[in-house]
Amino acid sequence: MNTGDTAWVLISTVLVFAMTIPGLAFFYGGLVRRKNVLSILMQCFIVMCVISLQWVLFGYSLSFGPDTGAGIIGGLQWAGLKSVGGQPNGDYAATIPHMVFMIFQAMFAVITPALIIGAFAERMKFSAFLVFTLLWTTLVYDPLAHWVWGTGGWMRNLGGLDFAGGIVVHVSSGVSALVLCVLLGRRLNYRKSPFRPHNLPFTVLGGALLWFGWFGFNAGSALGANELAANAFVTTHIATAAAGLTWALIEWQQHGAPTVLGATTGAVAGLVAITPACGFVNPMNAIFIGILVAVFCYLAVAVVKAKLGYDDALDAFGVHGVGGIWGTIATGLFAEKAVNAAGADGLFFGGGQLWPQLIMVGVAPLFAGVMTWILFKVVDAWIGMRVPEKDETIGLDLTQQSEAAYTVIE
Amino acid sequence: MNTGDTAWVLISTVLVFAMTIPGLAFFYGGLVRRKNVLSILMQCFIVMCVISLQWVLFGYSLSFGPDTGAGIIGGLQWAGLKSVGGQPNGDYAATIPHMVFMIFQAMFAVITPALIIGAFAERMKFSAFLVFTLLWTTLVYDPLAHWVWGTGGWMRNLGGLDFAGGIVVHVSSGVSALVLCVLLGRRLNYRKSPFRPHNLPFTVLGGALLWFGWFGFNAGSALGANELAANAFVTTHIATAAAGLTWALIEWQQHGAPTVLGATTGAVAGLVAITPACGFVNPMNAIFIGILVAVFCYLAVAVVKAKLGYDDALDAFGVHGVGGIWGTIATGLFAEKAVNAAGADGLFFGGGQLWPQLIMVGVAPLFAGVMTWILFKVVDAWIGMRVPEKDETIGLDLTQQSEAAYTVIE
Amino acid sequence: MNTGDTAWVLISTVLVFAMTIPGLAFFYGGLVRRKNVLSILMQCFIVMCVISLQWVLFGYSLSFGPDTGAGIIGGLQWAGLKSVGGQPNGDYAATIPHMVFMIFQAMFAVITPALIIGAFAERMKFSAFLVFTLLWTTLVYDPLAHWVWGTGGWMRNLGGLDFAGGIVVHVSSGVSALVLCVLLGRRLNYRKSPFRPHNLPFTVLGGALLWFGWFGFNAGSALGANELAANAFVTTHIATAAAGLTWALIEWQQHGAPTVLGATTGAVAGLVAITPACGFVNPMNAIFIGILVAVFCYLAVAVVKAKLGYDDALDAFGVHGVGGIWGTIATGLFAEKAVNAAGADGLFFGGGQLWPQLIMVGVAPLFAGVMTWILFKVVDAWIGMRVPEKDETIGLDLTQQSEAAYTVIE
Amino acid sequence: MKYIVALIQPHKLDEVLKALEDVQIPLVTVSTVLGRGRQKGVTEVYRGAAREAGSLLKKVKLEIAVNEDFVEPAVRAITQSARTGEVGDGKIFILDLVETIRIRTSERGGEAIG
Amino acid sequence: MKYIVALIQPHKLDEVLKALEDVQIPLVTVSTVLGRGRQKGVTEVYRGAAREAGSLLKKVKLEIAVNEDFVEPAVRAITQSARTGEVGDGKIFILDLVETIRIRTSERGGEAIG
Amino acid sequence: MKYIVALIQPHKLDEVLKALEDVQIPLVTVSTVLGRGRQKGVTEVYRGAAREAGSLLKKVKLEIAVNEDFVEPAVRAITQSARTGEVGDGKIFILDLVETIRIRTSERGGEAIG
Ligand SMILES: Nc1ncnc2c1ncn2[C@@H]1O[C@H](COP(=O)(O)OP(=O)(O)O)[C@@H](O)[C@H]1O
Ligand SMILES: Nc1ncnc2c1ncn2[C@@H]1O[C@H](COP(=O)(O)OP(=O)(O)O)[C@@H](O)[C@H]1O
Ligand SMILES: Nc1ncnc2c1ncn2[C@@H]1O[C@H](COP(=O)(O)OP(=O)(O)O)[C@@H](O)[C@H]1O
Repeated sequence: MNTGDTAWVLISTVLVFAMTIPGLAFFYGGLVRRKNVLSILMQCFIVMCVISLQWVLFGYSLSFGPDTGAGIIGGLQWAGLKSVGGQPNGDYAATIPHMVFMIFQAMFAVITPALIIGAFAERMKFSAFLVFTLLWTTLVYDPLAHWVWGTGGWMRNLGGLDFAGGIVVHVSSGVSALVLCVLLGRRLNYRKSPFRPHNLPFTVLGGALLWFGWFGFNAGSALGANELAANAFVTTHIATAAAGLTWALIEWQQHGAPTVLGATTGAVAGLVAITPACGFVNPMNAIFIGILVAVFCYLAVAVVKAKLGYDDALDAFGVHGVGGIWGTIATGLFAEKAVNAAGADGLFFGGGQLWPQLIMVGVAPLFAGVMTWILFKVVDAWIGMRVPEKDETIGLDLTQQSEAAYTVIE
Repeated sequence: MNTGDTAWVLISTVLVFAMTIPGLAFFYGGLVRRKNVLSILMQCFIVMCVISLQWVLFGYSLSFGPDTGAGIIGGLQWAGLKSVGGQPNGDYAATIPHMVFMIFQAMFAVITPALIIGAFAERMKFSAFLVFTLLWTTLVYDPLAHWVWGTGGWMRNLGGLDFAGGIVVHVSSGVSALVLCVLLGRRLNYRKSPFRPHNLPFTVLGGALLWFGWFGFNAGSALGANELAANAFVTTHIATAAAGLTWALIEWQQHGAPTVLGATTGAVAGLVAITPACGFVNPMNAIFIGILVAVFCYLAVAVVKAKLGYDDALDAFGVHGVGGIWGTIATGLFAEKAVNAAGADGLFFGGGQLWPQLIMVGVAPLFAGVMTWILFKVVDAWIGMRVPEKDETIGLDLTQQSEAAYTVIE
Repeated sequence: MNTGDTAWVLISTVLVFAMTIPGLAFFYGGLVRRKNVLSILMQCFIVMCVISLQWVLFGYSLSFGPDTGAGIIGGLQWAGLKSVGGQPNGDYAATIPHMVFMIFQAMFAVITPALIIGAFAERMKFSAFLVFTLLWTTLVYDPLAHWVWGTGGWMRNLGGLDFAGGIVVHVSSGVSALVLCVLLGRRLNYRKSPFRPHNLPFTVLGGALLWFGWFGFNAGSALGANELAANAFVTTHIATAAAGLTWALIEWQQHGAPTVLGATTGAVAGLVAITPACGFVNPMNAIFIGILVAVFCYLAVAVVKAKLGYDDALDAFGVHGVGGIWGTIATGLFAEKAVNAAGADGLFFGGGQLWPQLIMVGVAPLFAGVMTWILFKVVDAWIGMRVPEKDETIGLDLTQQSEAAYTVIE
Repeated sequence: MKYIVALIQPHKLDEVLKALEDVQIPLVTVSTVLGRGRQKGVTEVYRGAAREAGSLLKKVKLEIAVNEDFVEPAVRAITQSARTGEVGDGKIFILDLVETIRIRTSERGGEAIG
Repeated sequence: MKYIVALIQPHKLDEVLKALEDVQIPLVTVSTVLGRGRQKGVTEVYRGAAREAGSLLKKVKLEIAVNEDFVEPAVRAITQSARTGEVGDGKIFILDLVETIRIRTSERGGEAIG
Repeated sequence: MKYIVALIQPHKLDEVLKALEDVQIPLVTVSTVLGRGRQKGVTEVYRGAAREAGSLLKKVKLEIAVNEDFVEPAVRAITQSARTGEVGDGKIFILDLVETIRIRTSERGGEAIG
């Protein structure tokens, strides 16, 4: 065991914690209308509570526990943290306590379903949300984490590379978000009234905290305070910088002014795209990855969404789905053994890494999409996914949470 | 000396710093009325300034300095940080510079009086607050810290266990809070007008930052990046998750909807309860501790307070007092030597740890309560504790701080 | 290489990141009028993007690359991070990957131009800001960083001490801020209408996050988790506490009430002043440095600015310029070899360190001021620095960023 | 001239503005108010203390100054576009307007109003 | 019919609403305003620059449309519940109300008002 | 007595308040509103979706109750101090005021107004 590595993964865990609350909560919360902000904060907060419990009780075991044989799912041997103690687990991280690896991964399991909130914001019933989230994490996230990261997982065995969760976290949540928002339908008056972000400073605060926490997400995934962490840290930072700037420049060219919402959105897209790649590519190529993700996500959000007319309220698919797919492919293009000997060479470095990446990008969305469709149908039949029209008009804060975010007269 | 341990305690210090400002400041600040938010922020901010100075000048020496003989108080040998340098002090932390231990502890001395602010919010004179806080820290906190944590402290000698401050921080501040708010009386129009939280997103931001910083508070108290820190980290996280969820469920059952204020409050209660226990209990028992603290604190806040009618404005006693008492007792029930060899076995593991815990729970509130009563009388006679009615009506921001939080017309 | 040192510098980098966004962004953003808050957030955010790219592409090489001979500037050998890899660079930090040192320094290069924003807030054209910032960082910051910190830099060779950037960061930005705001002229209606801070809680949030991040800034500059870091951490904390308290007391005495804006401003001034000194002075002297900087900056902001009538909107010069100058001189007075053997003895310890400090304090402002003047003239002729009167009246959010911070009717 | 004050449901604002424009009444002043009417409030809960939300509900207030000929078109436009048929749809109040002045030109009366 | 505008101290709102209800006037519209009256403002200090708070103080504005019979009860209810006896208690202004329309039903006049 | 409602550009507020004071009209109630007038809105862009800002622009509303003699001075003070000559300068509306009551003293009429 190594205290420096342990310190780094512990603090990285804290950083990833901060990505969901307050990071994502405020990033999303600022974008909705005043009457729905608490519903967003509550969803993020309660995901933190519920999924953390799910994780220690059985989720971690399903994801990282001893493979049940076919590379599909882990066994329940580690349920309730049995055998998960102070000693390192050499399969995952040889220099830190096993418990530290477990809790670091817990934060990934929490943020993934939280990302989906952006798609169905302002119209989902809280009870349905809670049930859906628990089922989705168990039946979509846990298996996917096992496939890609678990010992014996089939995508891992295939040689698929996903440093910090491009597939596991972003593609899975982004694609599920798309399916959900299509099934759920648009918000009332969508496109008739303008839906303005009620508090953009909150969104910038949340965006900055996402960037802040993402250093733990990506560089923490090196599971030690070493050269690999350094590379992941640097590539993360400059891919993000490049993407934030690019988005602002696109807006400037298209609409005459760069917005801070655009720069922030671009930065988040950059963070998403570099996530699978950060431990495999060099910093200069990270810049390309960042520039291109801004272009792709801008197109998805400003052009494709407008054309197709689905109501992905806060662009969970447009940013995380599209960004995650691009990042996973980019890993197949730009990965270098020179950066990470445990990695592989991508297309541009004469290697064959593109193929496993494409397989992951083909299979994961299919799996996530179909499962989400099934879960939606089940929960909708059981509880009903959407709030009544009247509640949507009054706002979810008062109708789902029985509280109001701000006082008006004082 | 060990760089990994040092890095972990340094960053933990930063995390605990963030608990007071901005964490607690915003947690409390969002809950008061618009006209009083700056008074809360100012009280939290100035506590950080004043108690940090008190600590290096003499507070640290009183708390952790060489015992004066009876286990009651430390001597002044370390006043002005004399002999507190780069070399480790083996009595407290053998692998990190003594100065790092000292500054880590400084953040605990800061947050403890800050917690009390919640009880007397919206009606205390700033000058009286300042004098009271300085006296209270010197005459209540410093001795208590010595009793429980100082070498030679009598509670420590007795075998009392308090990993990160259940007694020292939470019981002491919570009980003092109760005494203070009873002596001070209720706010004008209490229960006649509804006092709505003026900005719940701020409260959620603060609550999330408390959780964030508490990782440093609890896991940092292991004073190294080791298995013990890992255990404290994990138990802290899931006790909190369990408590946040439980509170939300109670509300759902009682009032038909779970609120984000409830989930946040429950989480803070969970953090409080696990504080003394986190380094001694295993993760599964942490879940029980978390569930039960939500029940106890909910009863205190929603039932007992309503019955007895005291105006603990932001529930400093209901959450910190009650939660701290439960956590200290729970340590006596669930502690295991299997988790921490330096600890002891609690009732449920065949040990006798419950008795020292009960003694602490008996003596500390008595001491804190009586001292607070005396200090109140002294400061009230000298300066007057409460603002004039007119100032309370106009609001403390304008009358105590000469500034307004938000512009109205622009 | 040392994992503990690496972990500490990595997390310090994250902390310094948080100083610019969300720290400084909210500190400044809360102080402007409602119609300009996004322009501030955007400027801080885009500086993070643009200067991070500048840094990896050529800025780092100019600042820290092999000296070109005269101690004036680094060569371009390290442009695009060539030769900057996982291996430590013994000249700068022997125990951490070179890349980690590079990215830690990147955050300093980002925040420095961001500090200047305070001076020209509410009236600068965004395009002009962007061009100016890029030029200023390249032509002022990079050389200065080389002079003071680069191997072969002439101020470094002279024996000038600047632990974490008193000269490089604060004097340079503060003086440039003064020159800029004088050249740009006052805001419309300055001193006719009262300009109230539109959201002081945001300012306190930002101020608290600055303090939070500054632990990384100063203690991280030890480049390891060691005694030196411990000393820098402690001196930083108590100089800040002393300065925040002092400012509040001055206000109390002058105007009858201490404000939270005052305490926060004082704390920031304390952070600035201790920056060059933190690794060379002992904690007790840090208190003096903190008390005095509050006095000096208060005078600058409340008396001198009012007298001379320039419109340094958010007091970038009054706090960073004045505080940085005092801190640099104070280093020459209070530095001790007993604290840091690699340092020197200041005037009060019988050494001659005051002279190199005074030379730095003489030359750096001159250089920064003249360069800023030239750059202003160039960019003003080319693009125009100031927005049209009409845009200033409507607000920069709508006219420069095409978005509004808050909704009004919902 | 008349001064029309209308209180409507917030989510109807855009439709009402559109309807007014369609009858050549583009000029209007809008603000947020709280109204206590026949509509029931929603219960709020803060730390286990439930309370009727005081039945003060968010409404949007429109103020429209018009010449006599435009009064009935305005009333019609508002009632039609703001109606949902549920309690809480709001009210229109009509006051006499003695004089109107356009600040920019100092024009007065019927000319200034448009 | 009359249109009553009352400006009161914010902390008196709940009492005034209660008093109005007691005299059968439940319907009312409320908003926040700033008022400059005879009451003195509190000094504010920002970075050492003190300034009179411009004496613009927060007030609450009530708007109440009533039939003639209810005018005096309303005035009495407000004055009694809003009075503290200190400068700044506020004012009541009464305007003529020409017409009232309930949006939901298109009822007019005295029937619509309640 | 008259009840004057004036809508002005927000950045003109201080000047207008000063001008009113200069003609002995210190008492006034102020609030923020959004106005749709002849002035064009600025385009806003959210994630690549540009939209006309609905041309609802921030304005400040003044309400001033005065005795007849003060009507013209008030109008003059406002028009002169609020004018920039650009579209969007705003309007003044004058309504009849039937009664005024000072809450503190229960005074009525012309005495209560000042
Ligand atoms: N007499 C009145 N005086 C002032 N405001 C009124 C009056 N009647 C209704 N309002 C306003 O109109 C809003 C809608 O009234 P409400 O009675 O709920 O609707 P409805 O007319 O459909 O029954 C109220 O919230 C209040 O703001
Ligand atoms: N003539 C007026 N026109 C408009 N508003 C007024 C007028 N007189 C008073 N007000 C409003 O009433 C509030 C209270 O008035 P003030 O003179 O302070 O109280 P009092 O009547 O008790 O002396 C003011 O802040 C202002 O909003
Ligand atoms: N007829 C009206 N009814 C209600 N409000 C009006 C009316 N005309 C103008 N306003 C208000 O006055 C503001 C300024 O009007 P505008 O037409 O832009 O200015 P100008 O009179 O200089 O052309 C508008 O934003 C609106 O708030």
